[in-house]
Amino acid sequence: MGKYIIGRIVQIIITFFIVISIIFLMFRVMPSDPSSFLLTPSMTAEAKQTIRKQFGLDEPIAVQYVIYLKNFIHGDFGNSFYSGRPVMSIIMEKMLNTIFLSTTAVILSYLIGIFIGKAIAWKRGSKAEKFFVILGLWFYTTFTPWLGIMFLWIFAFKLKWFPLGGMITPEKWIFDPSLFEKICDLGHHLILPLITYVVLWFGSYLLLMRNSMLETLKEDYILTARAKGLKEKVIKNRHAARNAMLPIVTAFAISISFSIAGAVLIETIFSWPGIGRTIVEATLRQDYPLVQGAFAVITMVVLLANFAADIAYSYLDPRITY
Amino acid sequence: METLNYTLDKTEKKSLIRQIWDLAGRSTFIKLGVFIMLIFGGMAVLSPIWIQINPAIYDPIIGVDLSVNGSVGPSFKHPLGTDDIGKDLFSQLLRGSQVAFILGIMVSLISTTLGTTIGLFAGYYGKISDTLLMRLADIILTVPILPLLIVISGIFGTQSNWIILLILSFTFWPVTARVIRAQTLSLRERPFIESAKVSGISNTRIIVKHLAPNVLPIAFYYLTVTVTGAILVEAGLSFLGFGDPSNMSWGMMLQWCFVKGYVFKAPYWMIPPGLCISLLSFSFYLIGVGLEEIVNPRLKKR
Amino acid sequence: MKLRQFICIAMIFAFSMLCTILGHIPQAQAYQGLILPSGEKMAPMELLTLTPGADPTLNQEAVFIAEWWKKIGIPVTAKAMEKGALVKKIFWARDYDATIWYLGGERFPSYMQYYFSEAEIYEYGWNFMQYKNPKYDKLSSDWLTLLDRTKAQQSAFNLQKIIADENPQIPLISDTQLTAYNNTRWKNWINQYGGPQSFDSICAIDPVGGDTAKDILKIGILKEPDILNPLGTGFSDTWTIINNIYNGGMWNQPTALYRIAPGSGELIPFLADGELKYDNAANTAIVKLKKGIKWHDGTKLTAADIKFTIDLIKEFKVPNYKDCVDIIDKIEALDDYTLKYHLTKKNVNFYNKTMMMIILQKQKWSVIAKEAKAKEDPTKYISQYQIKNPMGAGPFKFADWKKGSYILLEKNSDWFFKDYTMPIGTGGTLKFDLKVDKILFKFYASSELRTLALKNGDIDVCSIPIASMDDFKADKKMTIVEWGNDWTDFIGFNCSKAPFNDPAFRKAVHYLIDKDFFVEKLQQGYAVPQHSVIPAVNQFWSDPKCPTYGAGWSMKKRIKKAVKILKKAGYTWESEN
Amino acid sequence: MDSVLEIKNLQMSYDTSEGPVSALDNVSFTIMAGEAMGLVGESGCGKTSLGMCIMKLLPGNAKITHGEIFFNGEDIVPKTEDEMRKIRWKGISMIFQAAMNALNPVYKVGDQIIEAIMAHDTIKKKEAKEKVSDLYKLVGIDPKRMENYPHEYSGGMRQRAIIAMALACDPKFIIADEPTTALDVIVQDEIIDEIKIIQKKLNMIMMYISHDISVIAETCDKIGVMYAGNLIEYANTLALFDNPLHPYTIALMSSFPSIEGLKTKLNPVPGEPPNLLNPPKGCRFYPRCSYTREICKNERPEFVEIETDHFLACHRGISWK
Repeated sequence: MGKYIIGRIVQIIITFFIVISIIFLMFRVMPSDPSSFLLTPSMTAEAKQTIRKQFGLDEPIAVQYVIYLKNFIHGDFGNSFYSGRPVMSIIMEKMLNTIFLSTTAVILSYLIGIFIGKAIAWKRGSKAEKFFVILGLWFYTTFTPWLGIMFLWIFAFKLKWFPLGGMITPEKWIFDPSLFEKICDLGHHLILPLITYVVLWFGSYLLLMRNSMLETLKEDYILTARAKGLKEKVIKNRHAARNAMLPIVTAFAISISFSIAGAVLIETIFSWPGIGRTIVEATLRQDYPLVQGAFAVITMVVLLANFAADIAYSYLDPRITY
Repeated sequence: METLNYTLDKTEKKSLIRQIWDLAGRSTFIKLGVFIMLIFGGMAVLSPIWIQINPAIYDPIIGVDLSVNGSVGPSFKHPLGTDDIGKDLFSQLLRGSQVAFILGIMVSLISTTLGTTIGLFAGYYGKISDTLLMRLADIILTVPILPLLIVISGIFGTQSNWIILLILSFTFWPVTARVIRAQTLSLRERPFIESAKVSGISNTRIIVKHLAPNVLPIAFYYLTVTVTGAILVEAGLSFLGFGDPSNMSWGMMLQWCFVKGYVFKAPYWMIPPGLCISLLSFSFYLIGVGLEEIVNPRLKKR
Repeated sequence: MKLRQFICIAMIFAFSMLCTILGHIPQAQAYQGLILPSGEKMAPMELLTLTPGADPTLNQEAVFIAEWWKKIGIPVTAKAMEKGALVKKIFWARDYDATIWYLGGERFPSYMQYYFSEAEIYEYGWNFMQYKNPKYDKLSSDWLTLLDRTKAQQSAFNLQKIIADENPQIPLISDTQLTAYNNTRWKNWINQYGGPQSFDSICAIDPVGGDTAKDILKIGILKEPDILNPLGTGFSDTWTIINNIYNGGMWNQPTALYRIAPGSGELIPFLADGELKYDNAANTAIVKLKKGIKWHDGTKLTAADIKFTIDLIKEFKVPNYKDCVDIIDKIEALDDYTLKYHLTKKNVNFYNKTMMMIILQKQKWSVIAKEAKAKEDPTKYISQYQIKNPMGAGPFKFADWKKGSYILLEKNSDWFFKDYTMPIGTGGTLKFDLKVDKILFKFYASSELRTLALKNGDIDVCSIPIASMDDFKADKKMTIVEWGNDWTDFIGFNCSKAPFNDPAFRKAVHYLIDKDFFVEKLQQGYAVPQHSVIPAVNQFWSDPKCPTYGAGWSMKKRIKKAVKILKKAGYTWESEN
Repeated sequence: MDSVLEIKNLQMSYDTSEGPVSALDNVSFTIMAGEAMGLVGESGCGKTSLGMCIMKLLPGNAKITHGEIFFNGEDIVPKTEDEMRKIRWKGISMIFQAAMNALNPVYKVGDQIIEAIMAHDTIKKKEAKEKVSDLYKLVGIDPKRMENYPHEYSGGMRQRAIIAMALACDPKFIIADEPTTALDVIVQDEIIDEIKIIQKKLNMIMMYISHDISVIAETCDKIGVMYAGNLIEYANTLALFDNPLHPYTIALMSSFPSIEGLKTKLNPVPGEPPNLLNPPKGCRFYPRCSYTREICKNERPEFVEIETDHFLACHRGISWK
């Protein structure tokens, strides 16, 4: 186990190093100039040069790369070109919002997907199965922003049940509300993006669970369980679902990390101040350090989630010993 | 996925494609998928014909109906209405169908071919080539696709569908490659490969003649599923403003609707492209799921 | 049977591919294959523009202009690029034929000098069009030293005439900015420079109804500022906020010691007390400060603060304000309320920029400056310094910033200019009532959501897209304010490259551009066609008599005229009919 | 002696996409108390399906179309799933074929047996545990191994554990479905002996399913021979070995080396079993039979008692009578 973990950590570090190096190189060869976004009329040529120098863009690429790596090891992602704030503090602030939304969404869609997936696999061949599979497929392949807009249109604009995006109602927060009110307000804003997320994602878990469950139901120990005269519920939950969950656990950890990356579209639609939106905005502003930092953090999250999934798997499946 | 045990006996008379077609005929999913796909195929074909009716008005890029003021709803002349400068939305939708088809199918063809080849070679030869290729696949799989594409698009400074096509192809292959490799690993130990090896057939020939036909059904499955991914990712990119501005894809239509401020005002502009994106990717995925149930015997009814 | 289906689908794909190619075949034009006077066939060129996401209007303009130019056989395609890439291509690499860009935003249009002077042709210089005209250079540098307003105006008109005749660039349109506000909550919005969200408007509005103290003015903005440091930021949305804290202070809200009246271009004293006294012989200026102006913490704003600000910017070479301080040799505080500027050269920038420059509090910033000096890169440190609690002398104090959601400003009850009347524009006056208790800036990810929020009453005021005009016009609760943008789009040519080095060619293609089409179709009437480099909204400096190049003409007439000009200049075509 | 299990004219078929597959047809036999019955036949002849029919553990697309299964005098065919659950394991239990997969890999083996006991008897977990520990001793495993997971067991131990599990609820009737196929010969012998001893000791009836007639001959009192879904011959072990009547039985016997080691020529049965999607109209063995007559082609032979306790389904046999 120890050896395996060390091996995996080394692997993670190498992968991470390669990814950030590629990202670094990509930005250096790009045909655009970040200082373009700080140009104001009436800026002298000298001033423009000063700005370029400020960002260290006048150094040769190799030197920039060494400095970049050195800073990286010290946990310093540099400062944003756009705002000058340390990248790390921006990312942490945004990441928290993203994790709050995506993780809740993934857990919810996971639970719903698994529950339905389990049920329809048990009722193999029924109309309900076909219906849910097609429904799950449909939402799984629905274009995210479009669905988000439709939901906003119906539930926020027409029915006015939910706010039109954002994370909080500023008016309420200005007058120092109680913690309960704060939570209610946050929850109110969370519901619509959350529903969109869940509707979009439960399908993938549903299909995964169904397939995994169907495979498990073909196993001999299910027959044993039935022969033992166990109750249907016990067979379904204790024997079939427990084993069918094994591959889904891996999927869960990975999808948490990917939901963070995939938050780009939902966050844009719902004005959610998260990391996805930050990446889009930072890319449009050519804010290298911020994009690099955000990308590095996301990659790290993905890698760690994969790692966690492997560890979790080994705990859930007694057959696996590293 | 390592449980995909679909190996075909060499002695079977029907060709592989023929078999899949025979089975496909019985799958509701595949039938529904093909039906939807044919509708969009028809739209793609209709596109140039529609433009030829009156190129000055119906060209999706430069045609402007001067008699229209602002964005108007559906009418006889404009079945879906026009956008804010008087361009016909229907012709844009038709053009979008072409873009989606060409992009989706090209991406899936390239990436699946790449993935299958890499998977076969990595699985068959093993050793260093296997380790290197699979590490590369791992790294690509680690990187979240949409943010990566946004960054790359930003880097290129200017987008064209060809660049998007290339990037998508090179980010989509690892999934296929992994599964094909796992399949190849198990096939490699089978007697018929052993005997082929013993009889002195060259490695390339073994891969092409003996291994490839056996992994083809899985490759077919990924071929259809990748189309879905490609269409959705391209649409997402275009919607965020990183698409090919010189053409009119569905994501682009939505983006124009968004930047011009018509999202909540003009449902005739906002709903069709999103629905088309979703439906077309849905159809390909349906076919994919239908195929999966055929090629993966563990999902078959007993 | 099944195989047949497969073949059917394959054939449909093949057919659709074929049709795609057919659908892209260009239409036959009357004039094909333009041949330059040198005898070469014109090489294919690109008209660069921004992506639709960055600027939909610029993008569409390029598409249509390319279409029109094709009509006389110019092999042109419109190509959209990301802003950063476009800047690098046109400003840095100068590797382009023609591009769409925009300029403006300055009350005093000093870009007339730096956009077109030969001195700016070096790499990274502003004159990316590489326009060379010694006569123009002489005239424009003289213009910058003219202190007499009438003479300066005449000189500016002459400059504009040269540009309009030579066409190194073609001005297109400048849009009308639309802002809507909720008239059930607010009234008496004035349309001041910078739009209704400007500092002037906020200081002068009245709430509807009685309880004014509780009123929060809610403004929707699109981009969250990342930094509230006036030395580091260059973004207009951030400035909307900073202006209210610091009394204004940058090119988009030029208000500090003086401000410029838009109609006459004259200086109106603001923080300064009375006229600026300029000594022509010694090249010095004396400015007096009003007494009793206080910072938010209650300390007095004195001449020492102004001297400190200028010294600080000079010392740290802060890029944003460099040209404000470059012309200052030395600044002296004669007493607490009197300043003496020693200038290095005669330059109207002293009037138009230095006097409008931000003022920082010495007490607060001397600490930051001290910290900065110890750093490796002081300029970077000071311009990226995170100010948690920005403090100025403006009408509003910084109160709260919830990252990702809002910024809250509170009224500064001790503001010096409260109930202050000041002349604006050509004759009118503006009363700074300051009845707003708090300003809440809410951030939205898209203008769609912001517009809906305005409709729903979540915010009181924001810019609205043209698409929503009809809705808002019909809505009795909303009042729309239109104000002309002081920016204009233009096509810049690479004047160092054939055929755009030929003024006749540039003139001919100018005739092909139907600016009215852009106004009517792209902007649905909410724009004005521009004929001069300086947008017409800048009344004092803009020349109303610039040639219009066929306003109101049909495309047929335009083509005829363009062909005539080109034929005269020796251009021919491979085929014409 | 009472009959514990009596099957009459059992017919079962699978619905497949190509049409119904007649997996069992015309199966009738009786097992008396204390008896061990062996079921032999080629793979795919319906032995396991028969076992599953008795447990009523058929997959969704399988259906008993005709016939009765009397267990302890009650017909279990019309019983509901809920009623069946009570009979399973307590009345009829089963030793599964693939020991590798018959145990759930994520639970401890002991717990899986306890689970079976707890499902039927209302006893405390502690008592159940003690019972399992006794069972472990009975089948010859160290009771400490209860706390291990299936993958930590060796193949033989796993099979023993499965036997222990089958015995957990003191069943009246055990179906042993090829319990030793996956094991090596020595372990196989041990297990078979074990089963034999336990069966006699606990005085259960047993149905031993195997394709290996020698194993069955060793273990069972009676032998049933199946071919293509039909029970074709059923008799006492000795009677059958002395006097095999059905041509298939004869062929089957000669295709196995004799236990006594007499060197006889092995005669494999030529041809392949029929496609049950479309079985031959007459005798299902007809295409491979070397004693065919016209009647075999068109008429299905009845399953009749030819001698005392010797049943046969063959026109040849009937005509002899």
